[in-house]
Amino acid sequence: MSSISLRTITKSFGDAMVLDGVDLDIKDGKFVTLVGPSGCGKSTLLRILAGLEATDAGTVTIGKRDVTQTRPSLRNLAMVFQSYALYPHLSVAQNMLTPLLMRDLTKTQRLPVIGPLISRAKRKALTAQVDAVAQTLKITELLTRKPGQLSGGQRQRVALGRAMVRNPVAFLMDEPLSNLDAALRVHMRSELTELHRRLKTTFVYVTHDQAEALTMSDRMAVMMGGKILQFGRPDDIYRDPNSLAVARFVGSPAINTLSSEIDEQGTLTVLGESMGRFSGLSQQSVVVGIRPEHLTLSKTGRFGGMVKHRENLGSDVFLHLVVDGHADVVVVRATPAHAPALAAQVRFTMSSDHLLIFGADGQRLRAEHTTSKVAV
Amino acid sequence: MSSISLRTITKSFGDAMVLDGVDLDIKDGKFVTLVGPSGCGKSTLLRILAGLEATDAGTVTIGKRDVTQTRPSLRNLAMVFQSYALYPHLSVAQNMLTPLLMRDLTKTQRLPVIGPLISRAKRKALTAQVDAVAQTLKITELLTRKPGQLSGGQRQRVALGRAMVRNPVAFLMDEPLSNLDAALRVHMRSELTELHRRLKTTFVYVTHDQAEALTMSDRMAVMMGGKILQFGRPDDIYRDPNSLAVARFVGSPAINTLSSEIDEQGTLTVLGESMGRFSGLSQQSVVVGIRPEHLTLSKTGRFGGMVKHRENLGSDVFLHLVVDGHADVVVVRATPAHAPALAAQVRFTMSSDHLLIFGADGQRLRAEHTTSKVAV
Amino acid sequence: MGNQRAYLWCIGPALILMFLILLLPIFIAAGMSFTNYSLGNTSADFVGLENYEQIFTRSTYAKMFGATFRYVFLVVPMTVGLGLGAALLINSLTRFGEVYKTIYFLPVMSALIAMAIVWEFAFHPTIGIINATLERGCGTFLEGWTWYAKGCARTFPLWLTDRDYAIWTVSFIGIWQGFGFNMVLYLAGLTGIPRDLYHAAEMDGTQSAWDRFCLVTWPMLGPTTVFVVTISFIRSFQVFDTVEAFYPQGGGPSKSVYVMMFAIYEKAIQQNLMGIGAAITMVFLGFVMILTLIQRWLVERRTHYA
Amino acid sequence: DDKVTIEFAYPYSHLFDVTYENIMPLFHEAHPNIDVKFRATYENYEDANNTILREAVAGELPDVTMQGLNRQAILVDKGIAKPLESFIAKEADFAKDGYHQAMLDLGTFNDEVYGLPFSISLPVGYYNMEVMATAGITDVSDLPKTWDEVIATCRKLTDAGVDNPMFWGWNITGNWFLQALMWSQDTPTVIGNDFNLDSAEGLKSLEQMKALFDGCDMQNIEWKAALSSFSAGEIGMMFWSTSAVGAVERSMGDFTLITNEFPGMAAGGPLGLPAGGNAAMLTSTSQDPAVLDAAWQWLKFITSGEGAAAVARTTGYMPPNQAANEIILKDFYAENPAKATAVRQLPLLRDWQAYPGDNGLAATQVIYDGLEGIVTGEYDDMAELQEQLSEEVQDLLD
Amino acid sequence: MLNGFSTRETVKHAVLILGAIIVLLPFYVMLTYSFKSPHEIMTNTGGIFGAQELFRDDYCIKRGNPVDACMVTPFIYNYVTAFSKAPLLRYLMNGLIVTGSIFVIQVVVALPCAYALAKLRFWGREAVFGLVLFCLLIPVHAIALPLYIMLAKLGLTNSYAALVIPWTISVFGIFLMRQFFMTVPDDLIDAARMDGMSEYSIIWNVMLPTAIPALMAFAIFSVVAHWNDYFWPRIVITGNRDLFTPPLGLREFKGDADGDNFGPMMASAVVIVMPLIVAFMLAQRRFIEGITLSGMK
Ligand SMILES: Nc1ncnc2c1ncn2[C@@H]1O[C@H](COP(=O)(O)OP(=O)(O)OP(=O)(O)O)[C@@H](O)[C@H]1O
Ligand SMILES: Nc1ncnc2c1ncn2[C@@H]1O[C@H](COP(=O)(O)OP(=O)(O)OP(=O)(O)O)[C@@H](O)[C@H]1O
Ligand SMILES: O=P(O)(O)OC[C@H](O)CO
Ligand SMILES: [Mg+2]
Ligand SMILES: [Mg+2]
Repeated sequence: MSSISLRTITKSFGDAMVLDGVDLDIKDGKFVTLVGPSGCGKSTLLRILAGLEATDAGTVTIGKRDVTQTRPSLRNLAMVFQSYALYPHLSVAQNMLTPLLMRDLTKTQRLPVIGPLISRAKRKALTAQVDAVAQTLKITELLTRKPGQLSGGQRQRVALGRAMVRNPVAFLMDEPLSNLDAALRVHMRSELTELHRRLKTTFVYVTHDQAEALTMSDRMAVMMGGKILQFGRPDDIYRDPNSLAVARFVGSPAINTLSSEIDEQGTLTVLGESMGRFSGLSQQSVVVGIRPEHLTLSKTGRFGGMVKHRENLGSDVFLHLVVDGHADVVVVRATPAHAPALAAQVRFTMSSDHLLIFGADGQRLRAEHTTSKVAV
Repeated sequence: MSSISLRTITKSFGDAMVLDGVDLDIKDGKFVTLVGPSGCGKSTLLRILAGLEATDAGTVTIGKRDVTQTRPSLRNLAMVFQSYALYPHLSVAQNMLTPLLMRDLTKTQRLPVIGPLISRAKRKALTAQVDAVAQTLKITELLTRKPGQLSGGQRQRVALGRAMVRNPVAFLMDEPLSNLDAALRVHMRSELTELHRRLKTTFVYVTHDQAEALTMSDRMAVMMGGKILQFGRPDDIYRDPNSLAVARFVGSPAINTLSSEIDEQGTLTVLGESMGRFSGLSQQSVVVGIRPEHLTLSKTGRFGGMVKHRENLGSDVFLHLVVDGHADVVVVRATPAHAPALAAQVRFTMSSDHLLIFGADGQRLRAEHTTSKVAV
Repeated sequence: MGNQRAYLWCIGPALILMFLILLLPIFIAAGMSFTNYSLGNTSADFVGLENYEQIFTRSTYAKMFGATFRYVFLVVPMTVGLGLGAALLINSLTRFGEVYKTIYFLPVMSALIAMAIVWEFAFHPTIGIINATLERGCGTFLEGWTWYAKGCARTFPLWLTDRDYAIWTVSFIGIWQGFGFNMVLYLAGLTGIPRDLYHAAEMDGTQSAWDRFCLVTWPMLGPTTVFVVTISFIRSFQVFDTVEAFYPQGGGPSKSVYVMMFAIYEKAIQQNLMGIGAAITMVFLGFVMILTLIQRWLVERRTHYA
Repeated sequence: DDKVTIEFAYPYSHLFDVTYENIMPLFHEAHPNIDVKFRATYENYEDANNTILREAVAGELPDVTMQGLNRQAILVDKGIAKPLESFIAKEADFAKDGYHQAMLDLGTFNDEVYGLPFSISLPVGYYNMEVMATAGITDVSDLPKTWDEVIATCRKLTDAGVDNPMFWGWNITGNWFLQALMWSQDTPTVIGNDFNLDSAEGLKSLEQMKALFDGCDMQNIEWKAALSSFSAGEIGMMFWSTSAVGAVERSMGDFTLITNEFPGMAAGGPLGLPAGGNAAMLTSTSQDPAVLDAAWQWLKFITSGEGAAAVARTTGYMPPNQAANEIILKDFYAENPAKATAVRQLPLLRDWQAYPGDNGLAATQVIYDGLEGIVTGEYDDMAELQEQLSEEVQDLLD
Repeated sequence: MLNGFSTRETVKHAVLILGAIIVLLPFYVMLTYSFKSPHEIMTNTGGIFGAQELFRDDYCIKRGNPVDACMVTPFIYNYVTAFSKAPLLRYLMNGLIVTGSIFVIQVVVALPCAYALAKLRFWGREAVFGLVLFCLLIPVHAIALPLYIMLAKLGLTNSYAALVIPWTISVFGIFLMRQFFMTVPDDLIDAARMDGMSEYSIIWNVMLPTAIPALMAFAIFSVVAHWNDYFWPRIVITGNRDLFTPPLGLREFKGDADGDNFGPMMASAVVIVMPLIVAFMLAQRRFIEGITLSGMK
């Protein structure tokens, strides 16, 4: 009913092409995040969806309706801005009331002094709606305050409230948490997830923080250079990225990437060790990606290295190893209790199940692992 | 030689006591971080050390010299600010030159027009020093730019450069990375560690980001409410906190805390299950802390719960479990491949080796675990 | 820490000058206003409230208040309104905004005394460009307007020396001269409004420019407006140059343009009567203070956000 | 090399700039070692007077200043002007220089000479004969002799389509024209410390003015604008000081200018008229005898001989110095009939009265404002105005 | 999408152009009159630049010169007369000296004070700031009288000092700069202290360069006010032309009632008004930026 669909959206600012034929289909009720490095066009895409920016080409469809030429106020979308964009001169209640007044009152009923007089009943009904939403968001006791008197998290909730009162087709959010401090961010993360679960309205959520994207969303779109590189479930994207760029962007610390070779037989050699045969791959140079948690310290590991740097995060230690006989550095996750000291010689294994193979163009080569030679 | 020592430093702003008799000894060449929640007095302590703020009581000693009354520029400390605080109207080279000019030139030699004329040779020597530092930091090609034309990371390096040219006794840094984006922050983290390793100068580093503190420092001081709660090696503090406050502050997601009981025999009961006897503890209510990575999913675990919320970070999944028969929620770390779905019933174990027991006053109760009843 | 006494050197000179140049004169004026001091006399007599009594009873001073208030209450709303209007229009332009901005600011930059002389030419009853232009309209449909017909029949008004027109003409010049200043302040204020707020308003369903103005622009310009209004009040209370240029003697036809600054000048400088001049000064100060206090109060009360 | 510089200031640049430009070369020839530095001109006599008063306080006085005849007294009272007696005493043949007693009297206070008159004026009528012709007046003898005739002429002119038939110089310096109407009835405006407007003559003067302004539908224009309008040929009759004849002749367009006697309240013409003009006063604060002597030389030069003659040549004023009048050839007034009118009126010459005390300037202004109210139509009831003015001015004079 | 329609834009331009015509009218009058001969002015002929036909300078003839020597081109005559009749160059020079010194002293006094109020902590700071806010209420014109008497008693009237002294303190400047300095991060100042700068050199070497936009705005406020000020010079300079500022220079022409001098008078008006207009055009971008940055209350 209120699915959203963007078709070949193109947008340039001057010479710079910011969006380059973006397609995106969002099913009704989903929580979709747009992630990507700064400047990749996330905000621009969201603003095009909202109608705040005109497209150069492409169409925006909401429900069955083509809204490409419709002005923002008629699209029935609600937006939560990074800066919250609350009206500083209005109280919280008035802030939340504004979209309702704009929608439901006539021009005369909105006139400064006489307006409130001639539309008492209507306003009362609307105020009741505001109260209901305020209750949901637990900001009832803030209703008379001005935004300036609120903390970051409270403002966040008011901004949400202002969006919620309207029962919009979808919520658009542009980095709504990035102004909050770390602890509050984690807290608001779960509140938003909870809210989405309750409202079941579509959320389109822009962030450059992958933790947010990974933990909150049903679907995640990774954008880079004005294109959507991959769109899918967050864990699928983490596990099964389509390209090196996506693999590198998602995950912290970043995935280890190793230049490797595939010979005529399809045998992959990583750091001098054969990792077995892969069907369907011809002889070529490839890049192999493997995440730190998939490298395991083991006395009998096939690979050896020297600990060059240790990052102890308490729960995990990330060891930066210089691989014996190679210039490559790999990051290995270890448990603090058993983590070797700086400059220690260690050995580690690499599970070929978790190897991600990328071609020279950075595209994922999806290959069947044929020899079931398990890593030692 | 250039150890730093702070003795009973006290400072109030108006009525608010910000530092309450802080003692801190920093050995020469160490990398010390001050962590703590916002407003706990970290910056104030650093500024007192720098001489930018006067103490109400207490002494600051650098080397053997009491510098409590010495002006900042004569303490030979260098400071790197969160905002970098580069002079916006001066080029990078001039920014780095300024502290040298101030230190080495007489007043007349610093006069606008004639100054440069009468101190050519001296200035040349100082410029050479700047060039050397610029080379170390790889910013030689930026020397003629203004700070406004630099990226965040580059500014960071210039700020460091300005500090380094002076060969200070110690570097003081107040959240120098907090203005950078996530990726750059991780990168600069290792650059700073590397720099410290090379220069072997004392670093005093303020941050509220525990990842920074844990990964970079030799010693870490956890501050709260104007006091240093614990000072020690980062992994010691993570593993072995002295108080509940420290335990809670360090680690993300935060440590699970469970109200528990110790009976007359010294037996600890957590979530209704006995965790064995602890010597030296009398009957009392305690708080037990256990980190998410020390709870393990296991079909045969003694504890059961229902998955209420999942946070999938790709490398790990954090499960928020409502413990069967209790209102408590515990967070358990699981591997994504084996993580149960939302609302699933799971069982988990708790290793009593990793239990941290805190008294009602929040102080750690260091107890010997006597019955070696291993968790099932 | 640094030099603990540094602040003394920083604020010392300013404080001393503030006292000598701004505060001391107020005390002197206050004292003098109770005397009949005449410059050049060695002494003066204490006359109590006589000077003030004159100010509030003599018809001349009634005219002074009349002229001042007429001027102020015409010029302030007009300069503020036109300044805001111009700023909004210019701000909404895609091109050439700079040109208008510069043109509208020209009068602010120009010495009012010089421009007053020019206006005097422009308003000159016979050779002035204004009446000359009006005369060209004679014989056209404009004559249907009785006022115009009358002008054609004999002469168009003596804009500057006709008792019924003088204050309005001078006010017009005040508006002409002052609105560009307010425009610039408003432009500065407008650039301070976050674009996000307009987008939020759009998302909230505002469709007309008027709604946007009511919901975002006007409230956000609150602090600017308070500042602009106060500055405009003070500036128009201080009008002098035009009056002196047009009416060096007497303050306009039947004293209809006898504004307070000119009265102070006439009494104290032209006639050396410092006592009464000081008394007018005190009344003047009183007005300005009250206005500014109202402004402060408004700022404190209404615009406590951001 | 021992050049002496003296500072000097005078009013009415439009009248006197030419005069001093003519005098300067002559003076330099006679006194090559004296430099005269001109200060900015005073706008009018009020400005001249008050500027001097303020400069006295600041210790910035010029060495010689030109003051309106009616404004000398206050400078004497305040001790700002220096008596000239000692300099006069040193002059061997002062009388021969042409200063005769009647003229010296104008600058004599407390039996001492303080001011040497420089230029003397009287009110006259200026007529644009081309305009007057439209009212059927072509000959000097047909020009109006009384104010009632003026009003009648105005009617004719208006009927003939003249927009501005007449300008009457009510706004001239020092309420000079009010005093002219008072003296016309042979009544002084000030008697001792009393303002004499509350007399029958006073009321008559006001009413005469009102009748004139109404009858001629006179526009309220600034006097400078009036002068230029008259010069441009737009005004038929202008009643003003003879002083402006030079300036009007210099700038007038293509028409015939005739000046004639000031009309009277009654058929016989005025019984008296106030003397206008200004006098040179020594205000130097210098202790240096060389400076003082130089100032005296300048003062003497401009008020006698060739210096004074330049006044007559360049302005409409009469030089108050016989020697100067002799220099001007007898036929000067025959050649310049417009400048002769005032000479004919000389027998009527009376005092231009000052309002005594600190409030003199203020009193002048109050009267000015009152007269303006008649022009602008603010006051209709002259008796009421008379009472109001008398009260207010008297208040200032007490 | 939010862009206006082009007819709307046209209407806006129409309104603004109409306004511009009214605003520019006197400037037009001033410029054309400064090009025209007296006759053209009186008869309103000659178009914008005047016909530039030679005309007879009567004044020159009165001085006894032959007629051929007194034929002048209006444009040249007007401007030459402007500069010769009144020593206009001298007045412009004075204007420069006076506005320059006023601005420099204001900055020298206000900047440290603004800095202390924004960035130093000391006992009584709030009180001092309160005093500044209070003084902001006092229009200097209103206290001109006692100031004048004070200067007169000191014998300082008719001097540059009289033109400059009353304006040496600009509370507005203090306020404006303080608001701006509040936005300068404390870190920058601390960094300078760590680098070994004294408070004094922080003000001039760090704060001053960062405050350039605000300073520009202040410069325009200050220079416009004092270059154009007529009231105060009119009071304290009584007659000594050597001290006249440009606006006073115009008085010299105002004394003329005969109309011959309209041209030169307009020419001097042009000369007096021009410098600021040119200066503003050069500085205008940063000017608006400056007031934007420094915020208003
Ligand atoms: N109005 C504009 N004019 C010109 N360029 C623009 C405009 N808006 C955005 N851009 C450019 O378009 C590119 C994409 O901008 P956008 O704001 O969509 O990035 P983003 O992905 O949201 O980045 P961030 O994470 O930093 O917010 C950027 O390079 C930006 O500089
Ligand atoms: N100049 C000051 N005047 C008054 N209070 C101050 C001042 N500086 C700091 N404080 C207060 O002192 C407390 C400690 O401040 P400090 O800046 O040292 O905290 P912090 O630990 O650095 O916090 P953050 O992580 O937010 O930087 C805070 O409550 C702060 O409000
Ligand atoms: O000198 P007076 O008295 O004739 O007056 C001079 C006139 O007012 C100037 O035109
Ligand atoms: Mg963005
Ligand atoms: Mg801090």
